[in-house]
Amino acid sequence: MSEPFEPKIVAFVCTYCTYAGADLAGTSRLKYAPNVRIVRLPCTGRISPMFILKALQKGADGVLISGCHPGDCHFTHGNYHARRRWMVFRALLDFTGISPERVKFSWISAAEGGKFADLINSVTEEIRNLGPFDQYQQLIKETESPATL
Amino acid sequence: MTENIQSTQQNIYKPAIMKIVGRHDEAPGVRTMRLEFQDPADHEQFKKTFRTGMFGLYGVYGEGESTFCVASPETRKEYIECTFRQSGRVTSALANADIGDLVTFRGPYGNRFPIEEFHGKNLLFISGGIALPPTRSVIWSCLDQREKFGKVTIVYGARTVADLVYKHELDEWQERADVELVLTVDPGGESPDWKHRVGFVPTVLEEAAPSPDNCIAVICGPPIMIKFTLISLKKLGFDEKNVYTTLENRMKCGVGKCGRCNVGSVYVCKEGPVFTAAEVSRMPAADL
Amino acid sequence: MAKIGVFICHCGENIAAKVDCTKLAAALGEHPGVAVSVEYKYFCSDPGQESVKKAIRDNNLSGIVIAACSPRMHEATFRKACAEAGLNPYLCEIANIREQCSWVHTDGDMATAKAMDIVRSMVEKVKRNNKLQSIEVPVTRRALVIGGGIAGLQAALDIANAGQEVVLVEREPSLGGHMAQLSETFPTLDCSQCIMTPRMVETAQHPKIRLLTYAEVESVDGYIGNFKVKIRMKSRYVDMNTCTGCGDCMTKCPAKKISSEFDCGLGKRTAIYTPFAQSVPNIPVIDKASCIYFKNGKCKMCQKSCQLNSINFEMQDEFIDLEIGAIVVATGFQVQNTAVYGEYGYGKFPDVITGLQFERLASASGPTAGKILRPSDGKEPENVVFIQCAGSRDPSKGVRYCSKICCMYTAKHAMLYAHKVHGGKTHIFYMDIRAAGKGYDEFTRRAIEEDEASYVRGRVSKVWQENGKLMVRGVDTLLGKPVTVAADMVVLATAMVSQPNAKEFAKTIGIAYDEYGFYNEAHLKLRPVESSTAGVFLAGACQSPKDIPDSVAQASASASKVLALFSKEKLEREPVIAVNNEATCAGCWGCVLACPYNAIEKKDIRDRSGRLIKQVAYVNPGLCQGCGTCVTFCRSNSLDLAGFTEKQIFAEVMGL
Amino acid sequence: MTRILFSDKLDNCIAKWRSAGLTVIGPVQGESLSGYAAVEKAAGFEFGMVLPERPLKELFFPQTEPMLRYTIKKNEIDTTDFTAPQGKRIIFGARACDASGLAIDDPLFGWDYKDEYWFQRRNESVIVTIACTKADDFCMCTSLKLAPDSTKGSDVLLRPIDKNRGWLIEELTDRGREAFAIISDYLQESSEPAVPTVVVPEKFNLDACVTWLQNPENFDSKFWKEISMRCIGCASCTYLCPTCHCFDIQDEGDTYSGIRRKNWDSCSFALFTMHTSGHNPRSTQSARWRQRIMHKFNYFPGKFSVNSCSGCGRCSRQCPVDMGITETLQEISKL
Amino acid sequence: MITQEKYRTTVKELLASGSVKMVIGYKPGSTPDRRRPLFIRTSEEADQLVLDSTCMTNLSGYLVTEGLLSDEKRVGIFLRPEGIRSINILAAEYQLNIEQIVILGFDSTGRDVRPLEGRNAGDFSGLLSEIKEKPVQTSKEPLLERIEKMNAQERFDFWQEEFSRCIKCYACRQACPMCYCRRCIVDSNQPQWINTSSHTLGNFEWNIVRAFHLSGRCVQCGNCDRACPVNIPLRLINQRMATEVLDGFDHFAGLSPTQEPVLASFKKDDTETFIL
Repeated sequence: MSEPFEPKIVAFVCTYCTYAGADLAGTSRLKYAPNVRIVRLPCTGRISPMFILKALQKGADGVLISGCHPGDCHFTHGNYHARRRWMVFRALLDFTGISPERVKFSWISAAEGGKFADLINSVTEEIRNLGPFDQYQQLIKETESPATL
Repeated sequence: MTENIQSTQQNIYKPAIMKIVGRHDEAPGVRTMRLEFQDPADHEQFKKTFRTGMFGLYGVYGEGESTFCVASPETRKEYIECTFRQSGRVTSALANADIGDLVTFRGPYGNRFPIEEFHGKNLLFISGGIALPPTRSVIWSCLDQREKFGKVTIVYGARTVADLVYKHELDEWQERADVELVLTVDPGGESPDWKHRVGFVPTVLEEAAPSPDNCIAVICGPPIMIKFTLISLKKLGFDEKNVYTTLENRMKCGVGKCGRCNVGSVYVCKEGPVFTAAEVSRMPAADL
Repeated sequence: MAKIGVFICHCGENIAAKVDCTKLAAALGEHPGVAVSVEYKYFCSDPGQESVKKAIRDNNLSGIVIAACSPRMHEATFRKACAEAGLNPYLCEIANIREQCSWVHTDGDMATAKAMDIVRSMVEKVKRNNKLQSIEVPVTRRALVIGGGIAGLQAALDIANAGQEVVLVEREPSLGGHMAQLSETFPTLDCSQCIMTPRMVETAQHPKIRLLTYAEVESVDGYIGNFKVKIRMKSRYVDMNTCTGCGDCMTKCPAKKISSEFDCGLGKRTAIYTPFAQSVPNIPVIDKASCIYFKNGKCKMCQKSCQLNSINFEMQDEFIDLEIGAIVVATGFQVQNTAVYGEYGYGKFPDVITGLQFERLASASGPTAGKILRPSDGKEPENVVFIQCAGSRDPSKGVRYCSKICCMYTAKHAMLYAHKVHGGKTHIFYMDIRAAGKGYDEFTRRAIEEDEASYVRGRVSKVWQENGKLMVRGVDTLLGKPVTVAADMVVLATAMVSQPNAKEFAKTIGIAYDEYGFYNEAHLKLRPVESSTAGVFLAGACQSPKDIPDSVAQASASASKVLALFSKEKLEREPVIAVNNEATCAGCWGCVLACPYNAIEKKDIRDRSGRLIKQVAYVNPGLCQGCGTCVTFCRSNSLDLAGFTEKQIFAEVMGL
Repeated sequence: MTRILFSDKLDNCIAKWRSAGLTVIGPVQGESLSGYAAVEKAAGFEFGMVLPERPLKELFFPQTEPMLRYTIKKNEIDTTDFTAPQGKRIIFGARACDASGLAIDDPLFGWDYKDEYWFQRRNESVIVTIACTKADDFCMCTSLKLAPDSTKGSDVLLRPIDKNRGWLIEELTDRGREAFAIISDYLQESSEPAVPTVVVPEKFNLDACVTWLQNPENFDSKFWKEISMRCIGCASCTYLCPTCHCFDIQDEGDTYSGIRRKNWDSCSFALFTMHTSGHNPRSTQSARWRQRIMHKFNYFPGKFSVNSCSGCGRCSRQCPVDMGITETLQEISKL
Repeated sequence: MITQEKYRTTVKELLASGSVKMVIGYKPGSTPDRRRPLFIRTSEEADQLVLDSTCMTNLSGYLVTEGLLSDEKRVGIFLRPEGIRSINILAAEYQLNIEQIVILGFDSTGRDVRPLEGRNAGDFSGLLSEIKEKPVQTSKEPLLERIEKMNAQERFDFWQEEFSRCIKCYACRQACPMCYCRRCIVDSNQPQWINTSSHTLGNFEWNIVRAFHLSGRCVQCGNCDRACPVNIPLRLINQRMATEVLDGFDHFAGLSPTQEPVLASFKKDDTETFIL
């Protein structure tokens, strides 16, 4: 075997919980895999399914979406709305052949720096095991505009 | 048949790369940019083909291309000037571009104002709002060879004082003894220090009552203005054949293929954008 | 397509030890649209900030990216610096390469590569940032306090004493709320009315307070600083301007056997009445449902007796429109209807009463003038059983939560009974004794030790009548055996629940509520007195069960929030709000439902002749908090969120 | 005497053409859709259908096609061209209407500015048309003054002989003759007669329709509104049309590089002509349907002297609401 | 046949009494097995009305034609139960005033067509509840079952094969009564979220986003599926999503004209087993 496959993962997180949780992981000097690129949004309610599609188009092998635990939303119920959308969109992706293993959802609070680090590691590892998302890369290649992530 | 068509081996959809060398704001959301060719071959081609009235497709890669006229005159071909209102995707991207940035240009395309035929005649330019740029190209093309033409009258109006474009050039024309400039703004659009007329362009035009004798009229403006101005010109006794206007339609290819600008049997991008009022009156699909 | 400045901070060694900042700065310098790309040891330091400002001015930058610590640390710092350098502060973005990069990765190359992506995507975002202006909302300096109980009074007085106008709305004919019904209060056993009535009077006489009793909030529109409130003044049938409260009408009223709400059914009142003797205002109302004239068209005894001619049977409800800047909701609670506990016999046996009824019995101004007498025969009970958690902490029949005050008032009841009925015996069935509070545990100890309250740990399974006694069967879990107590009276410590109309009322004012109908605070810990809607604050038991000190404390806290809001003429808000493209909006109103803040309204689009063409969504900038939930819902992509626009995020992802 | 190509020799012919470097393309019945596609063996062809569902034009004017690749660097933009795929091909078994469609569009793609994406493919393709012996209710070539055995746009015309055993060969152009010279070994002389072509009844009087359309008064006729009332404004008629040629130019990619593409577009769409100001010269569906009919039978012939319709009937066949050119022109005939 | 005759009479009565200004129904199409939408404004036009089991098109999309209902006059429309659900959703999403719609309901089994009782949307709430509880079609379509048995890779390949045929003619969108947006998201170009090009990636993005936008709103009338000129089995995705929202949120699209949109509402105890 040559170099191990380094998956490319894009994460969409809310600023109040998960982004703060990621900051806490940092201030606690926890170590985790460097494969994830974070996009910060005000609330999980702002995370559109479109973002997931664009991350895939950009060449991501996996996508992670995370926000406040139910009841903790800074905007009272943005995450409840998000949860419904995710459930539906996830089922849709699953039905059209994008494995739920590549699109992960989680709740991480501002206090869960440890959970954040663990999650990044486990998600990275899982997607590493799945290997590159060749099928999607093939679609991108057909467009003549190859992914550059 | 197909055998006879020889390949020119040239991609008609490939634009020239232009550098922005100047820009300034004309009115809220309206900007003028001066562009220079990066490839001398592209510039040579432009110099050979450009005549006043033609348009181009200005583009930003990643966003697309947008059609507007070449606002600079055919007497000044060292650069291209264009004036546009920021409204859609491409114009927003163009508006974001700064001096030194690179954009694209495809053209010049379309037909032109036959200004040789205007020699020795009086000229009446009528324009409204953001549609002054095409008129401006003709105006300067004529003023740069002023001796060849008779009396020059410019009637220009906008919704409000702020919406008038090329303000510095309006001042210049105002100063010139050989140009008569009639400025107007729509009722309610005047500022406290506005010294010119107030009223819609067709009304002001009728008040100014230029003589139709030996006179060519050039109108550019929003469809509604053109519609009523044509009526006013008719009242003043202008012959439809001596009235020129431009049709601005949505375009994508600029070379008579994509079908978007098709008005009746006319592809505006190739057979326009300049038409005489006589031609326009035969095109019900122009939707004026 | 822009002139972006990239500033890469070493943060001492914090970033530079892992991320090759020099390489990063050089690479970003080659990025399209980047005019300046520099590194420095500490950009947050004064010289660091100065260098950023200088770079902005010298290069006429159109946006900057600070690659440094988390935006949660220094976003505000650098935005301020931008503003000082003449650049709109919202043209500044922070690339977090410390908390989320250098501190968490071990491999320097990988960390540098990640930092590169982070900064590049931020550059692409900032290229699409718009100049935003913070939103200024004018503030009407007039507060509305809803509810005239202790919480409402406290809030109203605090605000009024600070010199701001207050409108106090109470739906009952008199101020006072539940506290006016109480006998003596724990843990000091001072008389409730003695401390309550002076506050009521002070409120009524306060020059800054406009008191509207027998009135209800009909509708609330608008937003923080600018509410438009409609109040319904219910018709009293008594002219408030002329009535002096002499009480002749009440004496003459022939309908005398109406159960008194104030006395929890233990006393009687007339059809024209004041709830209690010390009512404020001391002006009666006619209870239309009980009034003989309204029922039969004959009587008018009160009108005849009134020398001031204050009775007017033709009176109609009136409406008052108010402009309000802030609202304090202090609508209080109700006691749970105990009828659900058939086994306790409430309603069946007259001597099974609620805690609140016991308060009326123990109150000097109550139906028994403070004597503890059984409702059935008026005899003094010799043996009283108290049942705690009669409704609370009972997911099956009652409510899941703890009502918080019952342990304390039951101990108080046992004490009051012991003081009033010498030799009387008390048994208290309880689950736990929750007496956390200043002087509270000492208080319950006193009940046990000095007043000999007999606490039995266990639940009561049944109450029945036998030989004129109420037999109470329960279990003593400490002894592990069933016990039966013969009592003369049983007092149920009923649960505190939200007002029956609490949910509808929450919708009227546009605030969030929980499953029980208690109003939700904006944040349980950090914003406990703000509601989910900006400019609406909570006080007292409408938020959750509370005792008097807690209610008062929250009321004062709300008042201080109101005063803070009123301290400026205008309110400044972050411009991160949703905006709608009216041309493309399809008017499906999904966003209206999705918005947690009721910030989206329907707006009519009319043509020049005034004909309605369509309705579109309009985001009220005063109410929108910028979560973006509506934006994601919008199928036609008409809504967008300033600061996190679709274009920006697209560029951020595609720029990775 | 005419030369004949027997079906059982087709495999040899295909092999021969392929070894001569030609891609062999023809009517293919896919799992859920028929169209023209490349085959390696004769068995891959399906000659039995009236007409493939997808038009031949897409082999010359694909639904999406890259034109340029751009890379944005600091102070520099690189543009590289895409050219149409090189390589000769033979379209074996085109329908006459599809072949005519190509000829109809040639002048459009060629006037003044030549669209190399079209002509590159045109110049490298040999069109071998098989005359129709079958038609369905929607076929209307005869109404357009064409025929099931029109030669327009074809390089070779084949006429089926009895029992699908083969085809009589009629070479029309040099390009066709060259292509058939490659397989001359497999051709036989024969005097067997061809199966008569199918009789396609005339559905409307084209001349009368054109006269009506050319009358400026009829531009604002209320007929347009009535006929298009049920039109839902999709593009299936235009996209399946063998002559519709409108397109869009779109950029796609990330923020650093991307592709400029030419994509099919349709006059049926409201946004097709919408100005950024919101003004739309063709703001109603009836104006758009009128444009489509006018363009095909009035404007286009006015410019290029040929109707922009070859009578394949796909527009009516596929319309979700059972509209189409046939119905419209039939109704106009009645006016 | 009897149903058709009765309904012709009903339509004439409705028009004659002035209680509707127009009835939207069906008439014969260009071939015997085809039906065309028909807009009946006169008694003569009513004679063209055809009602049989081949009247499949859900006509409700015509109700949101700009200007049709703006005069507040009533319009009659022939609808199958799915069509009634569509107009319920259109009403719930404020695209039409349900009071203006006179429903001429029908359904068919095999070749028999039968009328449905009622004229107003509310009259059908019982029927719709029944359909929710007891779906007429109990067995799954074999193709759907086949897809559900596939693994992710196989499903991906299956759908990419299907989507590769898409030509982005938007017939699915135009035929769909739920696609009433003034500007479709695919036409929203700042930014261009969905690639407009009809390469497979662009087609996949388009179809998946449309399916998402229809989740909880699709009534499986089949308009998109029938309209698709390249025969993509679009119904399967929408069916699958309908099952998802029914199982997940007990949401049966179009049950009543006041139903809350499933993706603009939530319950605190919505399932979240998939969330880490």
